[in-house]
Amino acid sequence: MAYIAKIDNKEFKVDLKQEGKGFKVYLDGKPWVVTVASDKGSRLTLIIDDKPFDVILEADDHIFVGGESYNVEIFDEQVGRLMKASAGRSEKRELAVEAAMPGLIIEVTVKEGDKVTGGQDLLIIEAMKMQNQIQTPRDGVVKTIQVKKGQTVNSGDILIIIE
Amino acid sequence: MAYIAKIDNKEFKVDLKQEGKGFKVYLDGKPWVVTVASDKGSRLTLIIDDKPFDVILEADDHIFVGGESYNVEIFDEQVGRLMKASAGRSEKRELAVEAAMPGLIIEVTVKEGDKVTGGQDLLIIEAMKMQNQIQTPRDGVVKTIQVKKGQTVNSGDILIIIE
Amino acid sequence: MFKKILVANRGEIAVRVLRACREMGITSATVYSDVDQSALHTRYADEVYHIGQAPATESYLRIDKIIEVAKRAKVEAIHPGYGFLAENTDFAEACEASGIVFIGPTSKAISLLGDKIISKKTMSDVGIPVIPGSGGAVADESEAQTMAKQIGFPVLIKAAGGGGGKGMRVVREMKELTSALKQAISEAQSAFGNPTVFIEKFLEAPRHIEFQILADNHGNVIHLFERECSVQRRHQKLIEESPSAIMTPDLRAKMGQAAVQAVKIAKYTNAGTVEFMVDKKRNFYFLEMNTRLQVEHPVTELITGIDIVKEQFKIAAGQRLSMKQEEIKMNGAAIECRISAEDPQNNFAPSTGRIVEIVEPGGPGIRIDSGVYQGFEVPIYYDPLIAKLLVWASSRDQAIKRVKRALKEYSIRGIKTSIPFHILVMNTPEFVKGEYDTTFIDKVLGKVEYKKHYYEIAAISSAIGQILKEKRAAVSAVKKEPGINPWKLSSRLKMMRK
Amino acid sequence: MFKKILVANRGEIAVRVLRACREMGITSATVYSDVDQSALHTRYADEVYHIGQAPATESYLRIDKIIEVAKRAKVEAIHPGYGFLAENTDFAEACEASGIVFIGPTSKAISLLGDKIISKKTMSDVGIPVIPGSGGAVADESEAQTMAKQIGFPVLIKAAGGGGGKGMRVVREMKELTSALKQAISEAQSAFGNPTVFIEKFLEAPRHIEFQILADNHGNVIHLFERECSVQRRHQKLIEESPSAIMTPDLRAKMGQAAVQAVKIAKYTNAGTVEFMVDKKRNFYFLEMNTRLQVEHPVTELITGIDIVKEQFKIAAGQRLSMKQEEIKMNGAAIECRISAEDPQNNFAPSTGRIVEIVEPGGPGIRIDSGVYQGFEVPIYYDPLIAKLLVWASSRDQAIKRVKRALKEYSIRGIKTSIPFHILVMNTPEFVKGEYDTTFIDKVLGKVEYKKHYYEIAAISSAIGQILKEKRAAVSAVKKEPGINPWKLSSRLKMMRK
Repeated sequence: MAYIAKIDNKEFKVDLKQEGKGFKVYLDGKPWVVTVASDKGSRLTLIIDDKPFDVILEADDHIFVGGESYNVEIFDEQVGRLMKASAGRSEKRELAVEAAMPGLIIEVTVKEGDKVTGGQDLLIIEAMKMQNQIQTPRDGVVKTIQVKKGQTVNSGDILIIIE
Repeated sequence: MAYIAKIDNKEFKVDLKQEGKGFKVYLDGKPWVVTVASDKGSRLTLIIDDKPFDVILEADDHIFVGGESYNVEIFDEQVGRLMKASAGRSEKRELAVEAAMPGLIIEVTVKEGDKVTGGQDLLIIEAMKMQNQIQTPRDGVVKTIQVKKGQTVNSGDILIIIE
Repeated sequence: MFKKILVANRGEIAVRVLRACREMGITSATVYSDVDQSALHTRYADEVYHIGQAPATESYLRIDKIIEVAKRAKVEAIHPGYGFLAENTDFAEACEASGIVFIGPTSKAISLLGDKIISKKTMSDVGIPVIPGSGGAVADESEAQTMAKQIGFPVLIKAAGGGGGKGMRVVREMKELTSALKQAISEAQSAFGNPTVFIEKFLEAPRHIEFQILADNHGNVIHLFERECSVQRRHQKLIEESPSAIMTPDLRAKMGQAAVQAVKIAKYTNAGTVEFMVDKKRNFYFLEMNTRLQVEHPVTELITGIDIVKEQFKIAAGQRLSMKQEEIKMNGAAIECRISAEDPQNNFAPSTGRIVEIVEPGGPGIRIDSGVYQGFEVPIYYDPLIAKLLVWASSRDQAIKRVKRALKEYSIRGIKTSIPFHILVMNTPEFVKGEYDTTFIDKVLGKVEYKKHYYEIAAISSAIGQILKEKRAAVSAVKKEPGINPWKLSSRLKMMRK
Repeated sequence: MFKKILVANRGEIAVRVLRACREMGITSATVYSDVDQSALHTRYADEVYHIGQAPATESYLRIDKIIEVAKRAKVEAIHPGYGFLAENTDFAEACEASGIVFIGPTSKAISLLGDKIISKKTMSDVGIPVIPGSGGAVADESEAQTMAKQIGFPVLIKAAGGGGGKGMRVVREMKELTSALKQAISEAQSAFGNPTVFIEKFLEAPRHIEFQILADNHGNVIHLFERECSVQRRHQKLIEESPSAIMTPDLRAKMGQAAVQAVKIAKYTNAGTVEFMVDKKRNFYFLEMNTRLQVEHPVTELITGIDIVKEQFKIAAGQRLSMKQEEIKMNGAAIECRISAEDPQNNFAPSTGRIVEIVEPGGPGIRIDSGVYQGFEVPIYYDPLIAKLLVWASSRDQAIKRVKRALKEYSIRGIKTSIPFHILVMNTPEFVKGEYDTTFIDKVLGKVEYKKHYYEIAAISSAIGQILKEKRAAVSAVKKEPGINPWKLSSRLKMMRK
């Protein structure tokens, strides 16, 4: 099998051949020997060129290796098909500002229709005794504000849509 | 609801009434107040008369409280029906001697048809560098021997049937 | 000794105090809010009492409810931990009024040391060095200007009523003074309900070094050496260690003596911490006194072998200190890393949620003080500190290597934690050499990037994961396929052959 | 110092040594058998090499394969841990022949001290007290009779070639001698391939006290005080502590001196342990020397602050000991509980299988050296020791209380462990008072029952569990019921009313 693995947007060609209980892997042509020491579905222990690695495959297309988290997209090389579900979102003209943390909305410092510039404060969320200013990553106009002062939000909730 | 709980063969009558988020419990008439602090199915944290207890309900009708394991049978008091599956085995004339541990059969010291007396050695299992002699708990005749020297067994495997 | 104690706190410090109760055979009670029904401290105590809703103002800060629980549970004493009501004069007074021992200083001592202007003057009067400054509240702009000129820029405007960086402004030029003064007064008012501010000399790049002290009710005071706490972010300590890399026996003796003197002059009792600033010329200045158990107290426990919480119990029960200053020996070196539910790679944004997995380090020289467990939901309402990694080794050099080893073993999944930050610090030459001060994070770590090391391994692993997934899918497809019972198939084949 | 080391072992001791490598910046390699593909030591090392099938004779005992791996991985030294090849003269020789440093004594020293008759004679010759006995192999029955008469009953027949209770018989009367001798010789032959036995005085209820020593290659020898190891079952140690409850400074000095002398006379180098028996009159006798790192070495690390594994590395690398005898200070008290995969409530029957959950104790004074993790399948092929709980406190009394607290926090589910046994011991007055000897388990604990404490709580909990289960079943039944959409239902009702 041959895959294209996009790791944090770096592309690798990974060619795998089963060999005994393990795999012979060519990574951009460079050979590696891999033993699958333990396979518990989302948890693997791999021995790669005699070095052990604990690997956790997280549901959201992240992979956890050596205490570090990587974003992964896997493509089947022959058909060019994306094997997992995360990609395919096209760039939209609208930008949804999401809560990076759960917390309490302390203040919304813009109103609908406001023009905003990249880096400008939009609102303040309090979590764990700390107030955090949430900014817009780019210029635009505040289209809708989906939260109000005093409301509790969860991580990932859409707060404000910038057009 | 009222149940009969048999805990390691001690019988308790447990009468439960929901009260707010918790329960009022009468154990053989004695009242207790219980709050369900956490309910994760097989794992509970209960606050019983202001004292916290972590409880683990294990699949095999065991309950784990305060680091100790108890055998449990629960009956619905009104219908007298056993709620779990573990009981109901009648005393059989045949006795299956089971492996108390996984291991390797080192030697079988009886043969089929042998008369045995309670406490007599039947076979030797080795596990973790230790040899363990397995004995018959009562008198009888060796009906069948289901293992042989050199064989690996798991905990709970039937080794020998005594008649 | 007390037979029953109430621990009026949550998280790792509540568990720490509950452990001491268990080891001393003292029955323990604790309190919990709605979201802490199955928190670790609630599971750990002998008795637990619900005191209200999740926000601390409805639970852990409710003096009335806590006193009520204390009476209901018939405890003899209350340990306040740190934070919440630990330095609250009203709470200490309420305990005193109810005949319950407050495990800490008297309300009078808390009150005296809680006001920065008064405490600074008290210390200055007996010759303990303090940072040059106004010596009292600054009434107006013109007084501020006179003071600033006298002291010399840069100066620091500080709130008298509290800390944590609130009501605090650095002023480097006269023209900045007016607006800074206004901001500081307004912040002080809203944060502490007290607009009083004062002015002092701003020390450039000082080190924050504190002394742990123990004082009994019979006038005996000892110190347990220093802790260096200069790794701070927004006045929040992140890493503490003892001994300090810059300490000399001579400086230690002088600062220790000043700390003991400060405690004696304030008639302070129980455990406490005297904080100093140390400038580049090794001049030290009294900063403030923390009238409670500190987060970082285990650092001192590791190098002295003294259990500070147990000593607090003994002192509160009226016992005399069992050791003299000259009997306290410093042994090896200790470092604490605060493990918080924050994402250091995203400006320390809070990260709450369910802890999916915890793997803690083990082996020689490791101590973990944790307030959470695998499966626990870290609530949004309280401090992000979830655990402390402490390391002891025979020397500072060995301790740093051990911290690195431990951090590599430490895995918390489900939430982001400060572990990557600590790995970064332990690999930063300035920290390793001990050449750092309170500007360390801004000046040194500001430029350092979090690097990733396993791109190739991640690529290989994800491809292997993919191929194993496809294999499993293939196997289960075969299993699920109905009617392909090999026995039936072979008989069908036979029939066809006829 | 070495740049790369091979750890030729598994389980907790392999992890212990690998941790030391990491802290010293040494690249580590290890070996693994089929069933240890995802064992903790295999996951921990920098490099890992497969050496064969699960039975130790096919893997961890294969000298040829281990030497081959050492050469392939280009390591400079091998640490053997304990057990397996740690005291194997052939292995030490094979290392020496291959130019690889064996981290331990020379093969010559292992050989000398491995033979109990020769080592006893060596010690006796320089005045170290040994148990009165035959002084050499017993040739036949009549010689045995003569010896037994001379020594006086009871006597002990022991195998020269090994330990662990094999080839060992207590004889209390002359008429038992003949059959006991036969049995011992036959057992010794089958266990060690060496039928040689000797006779010595059987000490009634002795204490087992050992001294940890360190000896460099330059003739410097120090001891790190004693460990009391009298809590034994079938000659297997279960609990060790330091200091010993019966130790006096005078006795410690004498025994320590004898231990150092024993090491010097045997030209022993690296870490080792001199084992003594101590009778009721506090007479001590040299028993044997363990020519390796002991399971219980962390007890000594906790009271001295010395990292014995790191010292082993330094000694093997040719460095001189960095400390003198008079600089070694004993600080506080330490206790070790061996956590094994055995069921103490069922005659210590082995209990293997998958570890469903591990919750380890934390907080002050706790050290866990574990060789397993949550989710690991404990294999049947090796020693049942899965982890060690170690506790340090300022005194023996405090340490026992801390052990009790820690054991209550410790939870391992999926397999049975020795934790309930340790709880029992810590609550046994004889142990608490320090009045115990090697007969402790048989004589004192033989009569003690494992009690259960929570029958009522278990009854209440199971009823609550049942009612919650029924509620969940009811809820999911409602969810699953098709067609009971409330909107539809209300429109149907409306239709019926018409």
